[in-house]
Amino acid sequence: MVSLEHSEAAAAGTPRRGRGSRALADRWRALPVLARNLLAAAAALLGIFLLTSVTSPITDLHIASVGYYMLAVAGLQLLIGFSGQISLGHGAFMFIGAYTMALLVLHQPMLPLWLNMAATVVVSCVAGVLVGAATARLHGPYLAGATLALAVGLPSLTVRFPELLGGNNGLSITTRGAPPALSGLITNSQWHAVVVWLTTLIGLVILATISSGRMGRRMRAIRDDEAAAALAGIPVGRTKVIAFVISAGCGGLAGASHTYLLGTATPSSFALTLSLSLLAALVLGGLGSLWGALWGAIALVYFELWGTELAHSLDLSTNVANNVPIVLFGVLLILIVLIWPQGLHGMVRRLGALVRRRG
Amino acid sequence: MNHFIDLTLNGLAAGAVYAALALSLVIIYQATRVINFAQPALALIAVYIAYTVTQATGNYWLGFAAALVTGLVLGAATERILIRPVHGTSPLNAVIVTLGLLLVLQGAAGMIWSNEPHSFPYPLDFRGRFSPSDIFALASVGVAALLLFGLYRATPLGLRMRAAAFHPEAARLTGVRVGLMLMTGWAIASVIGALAGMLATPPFVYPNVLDAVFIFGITAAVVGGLENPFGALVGGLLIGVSLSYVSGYAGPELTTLAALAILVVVLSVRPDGLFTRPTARKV
Amino acid sequence: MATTTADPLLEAEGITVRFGGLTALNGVSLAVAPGTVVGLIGPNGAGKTTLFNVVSGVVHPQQGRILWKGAPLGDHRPHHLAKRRIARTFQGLNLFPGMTVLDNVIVGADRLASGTMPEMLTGLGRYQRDERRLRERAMAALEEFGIADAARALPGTLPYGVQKQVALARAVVADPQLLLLDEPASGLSGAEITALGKRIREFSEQMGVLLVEHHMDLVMEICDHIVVLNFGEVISAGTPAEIQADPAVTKAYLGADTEEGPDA
Amino acid sequence: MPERPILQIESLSTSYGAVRALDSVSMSVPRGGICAVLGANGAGKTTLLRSISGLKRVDSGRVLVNGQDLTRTPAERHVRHGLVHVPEGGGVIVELTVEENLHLGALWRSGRRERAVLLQQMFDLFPPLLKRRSQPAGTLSGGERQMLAIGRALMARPQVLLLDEPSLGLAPLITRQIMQTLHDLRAATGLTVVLVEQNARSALSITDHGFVLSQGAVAVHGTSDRLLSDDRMRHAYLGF
Repeated sequence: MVSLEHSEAAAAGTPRRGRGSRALADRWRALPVLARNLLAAAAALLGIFLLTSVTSPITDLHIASVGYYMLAVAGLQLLIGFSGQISLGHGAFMFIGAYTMALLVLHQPMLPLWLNMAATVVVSCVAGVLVGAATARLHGPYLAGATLALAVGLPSLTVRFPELLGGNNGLSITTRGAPPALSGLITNSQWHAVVVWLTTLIGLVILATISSGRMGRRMRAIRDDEAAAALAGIPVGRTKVIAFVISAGCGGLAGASHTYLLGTATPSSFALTLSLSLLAALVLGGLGSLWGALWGAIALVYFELWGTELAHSLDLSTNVANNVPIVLFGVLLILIVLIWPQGLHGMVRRLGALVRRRG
Repeated sequence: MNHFIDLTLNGLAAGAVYAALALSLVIIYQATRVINFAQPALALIAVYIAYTVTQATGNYWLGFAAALVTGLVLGAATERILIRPVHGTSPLNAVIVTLGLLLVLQGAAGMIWSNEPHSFPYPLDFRGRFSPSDIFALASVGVAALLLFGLYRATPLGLRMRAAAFHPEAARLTGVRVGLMLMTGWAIASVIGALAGMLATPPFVYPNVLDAVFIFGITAAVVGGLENPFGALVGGLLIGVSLSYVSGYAGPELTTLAALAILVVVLSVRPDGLFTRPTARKV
Repeated sequence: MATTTADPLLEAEGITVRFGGLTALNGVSLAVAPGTVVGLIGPNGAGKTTLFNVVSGVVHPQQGRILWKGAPLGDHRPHHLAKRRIARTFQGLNLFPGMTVLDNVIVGADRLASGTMPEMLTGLGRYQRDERRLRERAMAALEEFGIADAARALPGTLPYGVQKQVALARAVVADPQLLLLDEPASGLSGAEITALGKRIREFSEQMGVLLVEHHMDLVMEICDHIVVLNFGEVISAGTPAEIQADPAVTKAYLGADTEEGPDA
Repeated sequence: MPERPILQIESLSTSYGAVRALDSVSMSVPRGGICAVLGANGAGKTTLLRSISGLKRVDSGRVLVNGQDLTRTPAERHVRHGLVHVPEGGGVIVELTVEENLHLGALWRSGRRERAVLLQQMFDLFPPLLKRRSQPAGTLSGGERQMLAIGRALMARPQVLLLDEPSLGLAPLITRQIMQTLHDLRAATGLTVVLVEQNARSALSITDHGFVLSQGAVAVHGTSDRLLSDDRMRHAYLGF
C-alpha cells in the first residue's frame, strides 16, 4: 500500500528483522518518496485486481465503493486531520464532481474517461479555490457553519435548474464496461472496480507525498499553532487554501467515481448526511493518518450493509429495520469518541505493536 | 407593496423560530464551546412527545408543556452523559458526539413513530396574513428571550452560569458547582430548542422535519456571532426576513442558497459574525 | 539613540498603538545593532509585548514605522519576517504539540528550502533534496542545543526546560540576523538561567538580540543596552549601569524606598 | 495546650502521569501566620496549592483545615470551609464586571444585603476598584487585577488564603502595597496566608515562615529570618 504515514513515524515503527530484509528495507527507504508511493500503489492495484477476480460482481461494487469513499475521506483527512480546518460540507465537492462527470458524459460523449476525470478535478479544484479563499479567515465553528450551509445549499441548485441538472431525479448516464480487447480477461464489474481504485490510488499517492513532505509539515504546523507557523515564514492563508483545494479535488474525483460506478447523480445522494458520514468515517478511522481513511471507508460501506442485513435477519418491523443502520452508526460514533478517540487506526496500531512484541 | 408587507410579516414569524434555535445554540456554545448539532434531534423528540401527549389527551397545551419538559430533561442528560466526558478534549470530539446523537435520536424517532409524516397541529389559528400562530411564535420567542436575559443578567444563578462558562476553574474556586451550571445551561438551551421545534414543525411531523430549520438556525447563530445571544436574535430575524423575500420574489428553491450567500457575505466582512466584539488574539 | 557605532539592524521610530481608547504605546523608539543585546523591560501592561507584535507585523501601529536595515517595513505580516531573517520566540513557547521535536525545528528551518509549490505537491524536483537538507540542519541544531535525544519525542512529554530549548532551537535554526526573545528565562531554574545567559551572549556574536525579560539579574548581566517602558512610553534608555542609576526607573519599576499611595 | 494549626498538611503526594510532583509534603501553618512556599520552577509550589484546594487529585496524604479533613473534598466546597485559593494570574473573570467578580466571591452563602456590605469593604480596601466597578475586569491593569482577585477571595471571609505568585509581572511598588494590605488584614481579622513566590528574597522579607520545596519535597523550612540568614541554604535552593 501507499506509505500512508508520514515517513518518519513509518521509519520509527519499522520492526527489527533479519539482515537480508533489513538491507531491503534500507534500499526501500533510500528511494524517493514519490517512487516508493508509486510502487506501493501499483502493488495495491494488483491486489485489487486479484481480489476482484475471485469475488462476485456485487462484492466488486462494494470494493469499488470503498475506493471512492476512501479517496473522499483521505482528502478530508488532509483538510481536517492535517491542516486543522473542520469542514462539515465535503459532500458538496463530491456533488460537484458527480454532476461534472454526468454532464460531460451526457453532452460530450466522445471524450475518454481519463479526460472526464481530469476535467472533474479541475472543476472541483476551482470550486475549492473559491470556497477556500472565502473561508480562509474563518476559524473553528464559523468554518463549520459555513461549510454546513454549503453542503445543504449546493444540491438545491438541481431543483433551480431542472433542465440542465435533472431536478430531483438527477442525471443518468451509461458508462462503458471493460474494453473489448480485455473481454475474456476481466469482467465489467471488475473493470469498474479497477478503474475506481486506479483513480483513488493516484489521488492517494499525491496525498501521501504531500503529507510526508514540507507541505504536510506546514499544514500540521498551522493546525497546531497558527501564530508560530506564520513566524516561521509559512504563509498561513495560502497553505489553508491549498489544503482546501487538494481536498476539494479529491472530493470531486470521488464524486466522479461515484457517478461512473453507479451511472447516476441525484441530489439525494449528496444530502447533508453524506457530508456528515464522511466526517464520521474520518473520526472512526482515526485522525492524522491516511490509513484511517481506509478503515473509515470500509466502515462506511459495510456498516450500511450489515445494519440492513441484521435488521432483516432479526425480522424487525419496517419502521425499526429502516432505521437500524443509522442508529448503529450513531452509537458507534459516540462510543468511538468516548472510548477510543484515536479511532480504528489507533486500535490497529496498538494491536500491531502487541503482535510484534509477542513475535 | 401589500405583498412586501406580507413577506416581511411571514419572515418575522419564521425568523422568530430561527432566532430561538440560534439562541439555544449560542447559549450552549458560550457555556461549553460546543456547537450542539444534536439540537434538532433533541427538539424533534420533544415534538414527538408533544404529539403523543396531544393525541392521548386531546389538549395541545398539555403537549406543549410536555415538549418543554422533555427538552429540559434531554438537554441536561446530554450534557451529563455525553458532553462532560469529552470536555477539554479536541473540539472535534464534541462535534462528532453530537452528530452521533443526532443520528441515534432521528433513527430512534423513526423506529418509534415511523418515518411517515403525521399531521401536527398549530398552536392557534394559522390562516390569513400574520395569523395568531405567527403572533404567538414572535411573542413566545420574545418572552423566552426576555426571561433568559433577566436570568443571566440579574440573578445569582445567572452570574454563576456565566462565571462557569467563562472561567470554570476560577468559578470553582469561588464555590460555583461548574458541572451543575453547564448542565443547567444545556437544559435551558434545549427548552428553547424545543419551543422552536413546536413552532416550526406544523403541519406535519416526521424525523427530518427540523433539518432545514436547523440549518437556518445555525446560519443565524453564525451570522449573529456565536458569542452573543443578542446577535442570535437579530441574526434569526434577519435570516427569516431575507429568506422570505428571496422565497417570495425569486422562488422558494433558492432559500438555502440565499442563506449560504448571506453567510458568506457577512463572514467575509466580519469573520466572527456581526455582533462579536473583535478581541485581541493571543500571539 | 544609537546603541553602537554600527548601523542598526532594526529601528522603531515613534511607534504609537491604540486599542480602542487605550494607548498601548506612545511614540516609542528603539534600535538594535548587529552583535548587541538590547533589553526591553517594564511592568506588565507597559507595552513590551505590543512592541514585539508591532515588529512581528501582528499589530500595525497608528503612527511611526519600523525600519529594517534602514528601509521601512511597509505593510509587513508575520510570515514575511523569516525571509527578512528575523526570528521570534513566544512567552508561551507555542511549540507544535502534535509534531515531533525534530519536525518542530524543521518547520523553523522552512525558509532554507528552495523547492517551489508544484515540487512540494508532487514530490518531484528539489523535494527530496529539501527534505534531506532541512532534516540535517534541524538535527545539527538539536545537537548544538544538546537535545538530539529528544528528536522523536512530542514536546508535551518533555520537561519544561527542554521545551524552552526546543523553542530556541526552532527560532535560530534558520540563521536569523535578529532574534526577538519574549521572556526566555521565565520558568527556568537558577542554573538554567545562567546557561541561557551564556547562550544569548553567544547568539549575539552572529545576530542582534532584542530581549523582553523580567529577570533583572539576567537583563543587567547580558544586555548592552536597555530600554525601559512604562505605560506605553520610554521612560529611560541606556547601559545597565545607567538604568540602575536612573531615579525614574527606580521609582516606576524597581520600587522606591518610600511608601506612596496607589497611583495606578 | 498549643492552639491547633489552622492548616495542616500530612505527607501529601501527587503525580502527573508517571512523574511525581509532590513527594510526601508535610507542613503546618498556625492561625494568623503568613508563610511563604519557595523553590525553583517545577519544584511543585503551584501543585501544592492546587492539591490543597482540591483542584489537583492527590495520591496519598491528608489536608486538614481547622482539623477537618478536606483531602477528597471537591474544590468548589473548600470555600465553605474557610479556604480560598487565588490561582496564578488571579483567576479574574475578564468578561464579568469588577462588581460581578466581587459578588461571585460571596455568592455561595450570603444574602444580597450582606454582599453589599462586603462589597463596600472591598472598595474601601482597594480604592482603585471603585472607579472601575462596572467595567469588565479585562480592562484592568495587572495590579488592579490582582487587587480584584484578592478582593474576590476576601468576599468569602476566608480563614486561609492561598496566593499563587501575586507579584508575577507587577511592579514591586504595587506588590508591596498588596502585601501591606494582607498584613493589615491579618492584624485585623486573624487571616492566615500561604504565599507561593518565585522571588524568594522579597517573599521572605514579608512572611514570618518559609517552606522551600525542591523536586516535590520540603527541603528546608524555618522562620523567614533564619532562612534569609543561612547563606549555604540560600545558595543551594534559592539562588541568591
